[in-house]
Amino acid sequence: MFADLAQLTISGLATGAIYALAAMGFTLLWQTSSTINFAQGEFVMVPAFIMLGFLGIGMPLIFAFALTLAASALIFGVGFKRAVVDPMIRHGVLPLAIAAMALSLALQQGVKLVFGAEARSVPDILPDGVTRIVGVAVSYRDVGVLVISFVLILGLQLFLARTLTGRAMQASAQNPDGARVLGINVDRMILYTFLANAALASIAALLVTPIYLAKFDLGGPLGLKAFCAAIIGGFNQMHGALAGGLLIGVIENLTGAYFAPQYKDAAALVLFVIVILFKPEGLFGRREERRV
Amino acid sequence: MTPILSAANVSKHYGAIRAVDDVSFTVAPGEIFGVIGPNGSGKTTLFNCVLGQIRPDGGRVAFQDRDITGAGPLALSRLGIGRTFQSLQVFGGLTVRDNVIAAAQEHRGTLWSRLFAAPEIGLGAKADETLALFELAPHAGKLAGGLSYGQQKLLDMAMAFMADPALVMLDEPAAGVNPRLIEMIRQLLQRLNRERGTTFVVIEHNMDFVMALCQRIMVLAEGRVLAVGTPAEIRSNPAVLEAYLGA
Amino acid sequence: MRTALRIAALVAILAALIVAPQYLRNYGIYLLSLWSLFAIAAMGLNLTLGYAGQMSLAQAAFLGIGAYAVALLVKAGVPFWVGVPLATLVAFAVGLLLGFPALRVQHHYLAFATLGFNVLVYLAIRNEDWLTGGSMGIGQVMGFAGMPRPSIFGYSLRRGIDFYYLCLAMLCLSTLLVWLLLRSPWGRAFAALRDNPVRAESLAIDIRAYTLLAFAIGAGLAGFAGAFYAPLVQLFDPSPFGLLESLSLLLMVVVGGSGRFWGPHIGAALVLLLPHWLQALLPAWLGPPDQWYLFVFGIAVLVLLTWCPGGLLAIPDRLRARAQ
Amino acid sequence: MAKTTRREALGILGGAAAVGLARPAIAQQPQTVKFVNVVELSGAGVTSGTNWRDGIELAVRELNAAGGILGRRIEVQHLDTASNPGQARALVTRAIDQDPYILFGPVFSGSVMVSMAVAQEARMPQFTGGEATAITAQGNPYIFRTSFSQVQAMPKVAAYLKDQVRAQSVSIIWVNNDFGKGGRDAIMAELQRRGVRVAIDVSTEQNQVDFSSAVLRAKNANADALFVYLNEDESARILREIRRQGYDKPIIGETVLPSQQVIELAGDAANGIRGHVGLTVNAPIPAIQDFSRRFQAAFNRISDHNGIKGFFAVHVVNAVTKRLGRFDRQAFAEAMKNIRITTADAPGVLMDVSYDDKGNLDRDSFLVEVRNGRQEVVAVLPPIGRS
Repeated sequence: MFADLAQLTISGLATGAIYALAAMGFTLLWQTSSTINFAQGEFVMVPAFIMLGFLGIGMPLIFAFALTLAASALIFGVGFKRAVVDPMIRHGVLPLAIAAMALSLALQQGVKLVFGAEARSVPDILPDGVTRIVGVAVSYRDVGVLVISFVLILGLQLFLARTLTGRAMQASAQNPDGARVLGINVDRMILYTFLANAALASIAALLVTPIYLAKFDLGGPLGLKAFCAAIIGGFNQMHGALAGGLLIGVIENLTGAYFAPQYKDAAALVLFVIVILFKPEGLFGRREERRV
Repeated sequence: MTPILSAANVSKHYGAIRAVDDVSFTVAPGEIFGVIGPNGSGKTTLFNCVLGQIRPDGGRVAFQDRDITGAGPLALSRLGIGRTFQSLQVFGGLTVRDNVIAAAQEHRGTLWSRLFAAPEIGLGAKADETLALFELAPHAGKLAGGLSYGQQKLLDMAMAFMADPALVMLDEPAAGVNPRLIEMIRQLLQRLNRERGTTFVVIEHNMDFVMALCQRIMVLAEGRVLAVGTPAEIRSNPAVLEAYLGA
Repeated sequence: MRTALRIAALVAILAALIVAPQYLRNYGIYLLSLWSLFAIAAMGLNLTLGYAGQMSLAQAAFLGIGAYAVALLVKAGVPFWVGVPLATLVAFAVGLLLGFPALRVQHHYLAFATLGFNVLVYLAIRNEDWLTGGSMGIGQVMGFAGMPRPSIFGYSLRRGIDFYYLCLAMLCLSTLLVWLLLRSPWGRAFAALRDNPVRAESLAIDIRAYTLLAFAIGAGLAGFAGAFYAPLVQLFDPSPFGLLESLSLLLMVVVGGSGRFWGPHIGAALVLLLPHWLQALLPAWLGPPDQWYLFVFGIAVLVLLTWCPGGLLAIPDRLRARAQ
Repeated sequence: MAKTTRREALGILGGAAAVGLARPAIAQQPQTVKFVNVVELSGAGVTSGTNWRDGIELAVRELNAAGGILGRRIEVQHLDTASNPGQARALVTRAIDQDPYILFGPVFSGSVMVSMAVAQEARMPQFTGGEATAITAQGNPYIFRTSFSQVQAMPKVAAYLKDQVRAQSVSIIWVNNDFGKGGRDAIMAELQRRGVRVAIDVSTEQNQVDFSSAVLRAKNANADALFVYLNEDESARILREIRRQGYDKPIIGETVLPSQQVIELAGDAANGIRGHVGLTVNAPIPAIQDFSRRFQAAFNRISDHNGIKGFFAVHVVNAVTKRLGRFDRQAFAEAMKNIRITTADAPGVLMDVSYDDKGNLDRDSFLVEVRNGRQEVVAVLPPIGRS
């Protein structure tokens, strides 16, 4: 009984860590530029295919990933900001969110057009295999995903809190006018957050696609979970996204095992609706003044 | 005569800061009552307490002897209290004429009867009359969002009068408006006060405007009532001068 | 003069819609019927989103509620023409419930809350197969002849073309009703709620009531469309009522022009009809448009929104604003 | 052929002239014959649909190279249902507007069920890849299978579980869509009939990624064997999870689980799974192995059972049309009743096959096991009619 619970919790945490990676970038974009990125799932899906492309011409995995990181920083960092967010942001939060939905449609269909609709397997950088700890089967993969995600998220937090650039980014997010007065190049700081988001999404792609498989529609469910994680955790708190992701991963698994597997997908949403209604700032979020 | 609006010992604290501290005042029917004070003196907080945007920590507010402490904006507007806002607040996507009709339509019939009512719900003539009064008639068919700042300010005010309120609370009506328009607004308000007996409570920074408009003025400083009196009395009150010059 | 021109254009389009089936085969007629119904559902969303300013990503769920409600009522022996208002009412009532979150949260939070609701409705339809037939579709509970097409005054609407005229008539009816609603004081109150809820409340406009009503009426229209969708397709499963379709309905409204009266009609045509016209008009080497249409559509919407977020119908205004 | 009504004639004229929703249908050159294939080219059914399409393509190319059917070139159009039944129904309507000789697809049973009535009304013979039992239970004389139905296949699986695996209890994990649900209902009934206890019955989602809770439940039920009935991608994922949790009881599947795509996606995790397949390129039959080589040369991948089904369907059409000596849909449908086609007659059908009067087919099938990343046939099962 305990072993089962531990098993479910560990694999739930590993799944949740992936959600958290996607959710973090989501939160970053929201904080710095009020962007609700409905295409977040596609930001994970497309790099997977870029990487497959590089692998296809015989490149080793590490190089392929490095190039993917660069490409996705260019497309989803610089390109997304300049081509979609900058022109849309003055029209308001909602039109920008809808534009992101259109982008998500275009990316999905574009990948389908080029690579076809079939799933492809992606090589795994994490070792295969299982170890037993007090009777609980723990896979190296789960541990690897958890460790990498935690390191990334904590690293990002430290970066934001401790370095000059990081603080400038935070200042730009919280009070852009004030930051400008202090001589911070706000636009550049915002660009950095877009780059960070693109990088997080690419790493998420590297971690998930061996299991999710590279497929043009993989972004939908992943993006949805990332939204839920970000909101449940608190849209304005970086560690909220982490907590939200982990919470969803675990709750889904427990629902699937002990309650009703056919409503597994609903677990996150129910939690999410409850949070939205009763604590819209999220479980770990700060209360935001409602801007009229 | 019972006052149309009375506040008794109204207080609102934010932590250690006493934004409004034990403020009492009464406004008689047909009066134009001004509230002034330096920045941070608690004018806006007091206004919001009276208008139900914020619930006061203590004290009572009454309208025509009816307790309205903490009643929401909807309830107050239904009782016949009109208001304008410090920032521009019109319905940008509706025409000017629809703006003024929207401002009064909810006082007619019930929710369901309005669904089946004629589009103008019998307010067409009144809307035209009000627009003429506020010199907005030539713009009646334009979208309100496309008007100039001054015109929107006038429209905002016109909307507050559409439902024939007994009391109108004006939040800085002269802010950001050119002198010619300020004068026009003053004359309009005095005319409405004279002809329709509308009572006004005005928060304002512009001293000349307040002195010329109001019959009685209350001065707030640091959340407390510093003085109440006619414009002449206020002008000659040393405490008021000190509060302003000292600030 | 302009009004006369508009009426003339309207009459011409309606005439074209009435004559069109004479020149179309079954699939073309089916698509036009589908367009009529999606235009109704999109009109509902336009009311909620475009006129009352309340974000909803659950419109397809209401389409589904309407479709399943009418099918189950007919199966239980209720006549179709009684089932339609009942199904509409069910969607209306559920929409009213969905309005409550909107009283607490706004904008993107509301988008997410409604999105969550859509997924829950979808899962419930799919999982409760004792009632709905689950993923095997309504045929599982009604038999695989599916939802019968209705008759009107004893005249059967079994044939595709007859049923299309019914759908078109319902579109005209809905369009007229929505037009009347928007002209009524309610329409004005919805716009006030959208433009400035704080100001609206200070003018005795009960924003709680109007928010709930905006959701409920929008949902009711989708339910009404769903009640005709059921006999149009006859057999259906939960998949047309998922998140993707809600997104598609949202894009229809936004592309046509959110808050523009004819936006939903145009948006629905762009999504449902244009790819098939393109098929006939474009050279063959471009390949079948089904394969690339959604890609091009997504890009086009993106470009349109960045350039003119008001949608297609806002372009003239925008050009005028530029010229000045 | 269907009579051309005045409206249709008008429609053709008008379509050519103006709107274009109607493309010329009857105005095809006399020396061609038209096929329309409505199938899952994206969505959950993409693997099945793509293989099915490629099987059809291969057969059509080869037949055209050899002079077509009765001297007419075959023209084939593929339409994507996106694995959405509503879309499938609409596309079948569209296909019929093109007035093809034969309709192919869909593969997903849910899509077949909602769309077959449309084809029936147009008296259009339809070759489907669907396996749901209900397809041929509607009394539709125009629908023909290309594989076993779930009620034909599941008895073989259940017998295998009972007699060869010697399982007294079985855990079932299935995907909650029309395909999974149909299979689960069929196997449950067969297991119960044979006195095999179903220890637990776990539903999973299409697109599900994390199968740890499903596998854990199955594991804890402690049954003698596990029966897995999911689509390709999910099968691959669950196999990895099963290995991860160190499950050591036999894992049995039907058709999909031991299929080529799953083996490719799951890698080592697929080793050791066993199952029943109606068709496989690894069958010890020279014609099938030869087909497999040609398929791989043409499409650069190994065909799964659906590739064979598509190829087979075209060749059945060819064989029956040749026997009739003319293109006549009504006669075709009638000729299909209780027909027997042998490879001696028509090598393209790959294996001897017989149809009953409802559109069900019968032929040999195979028990397979995955060893070292390859599917190997361990036994050939005779047709049900002779078993």
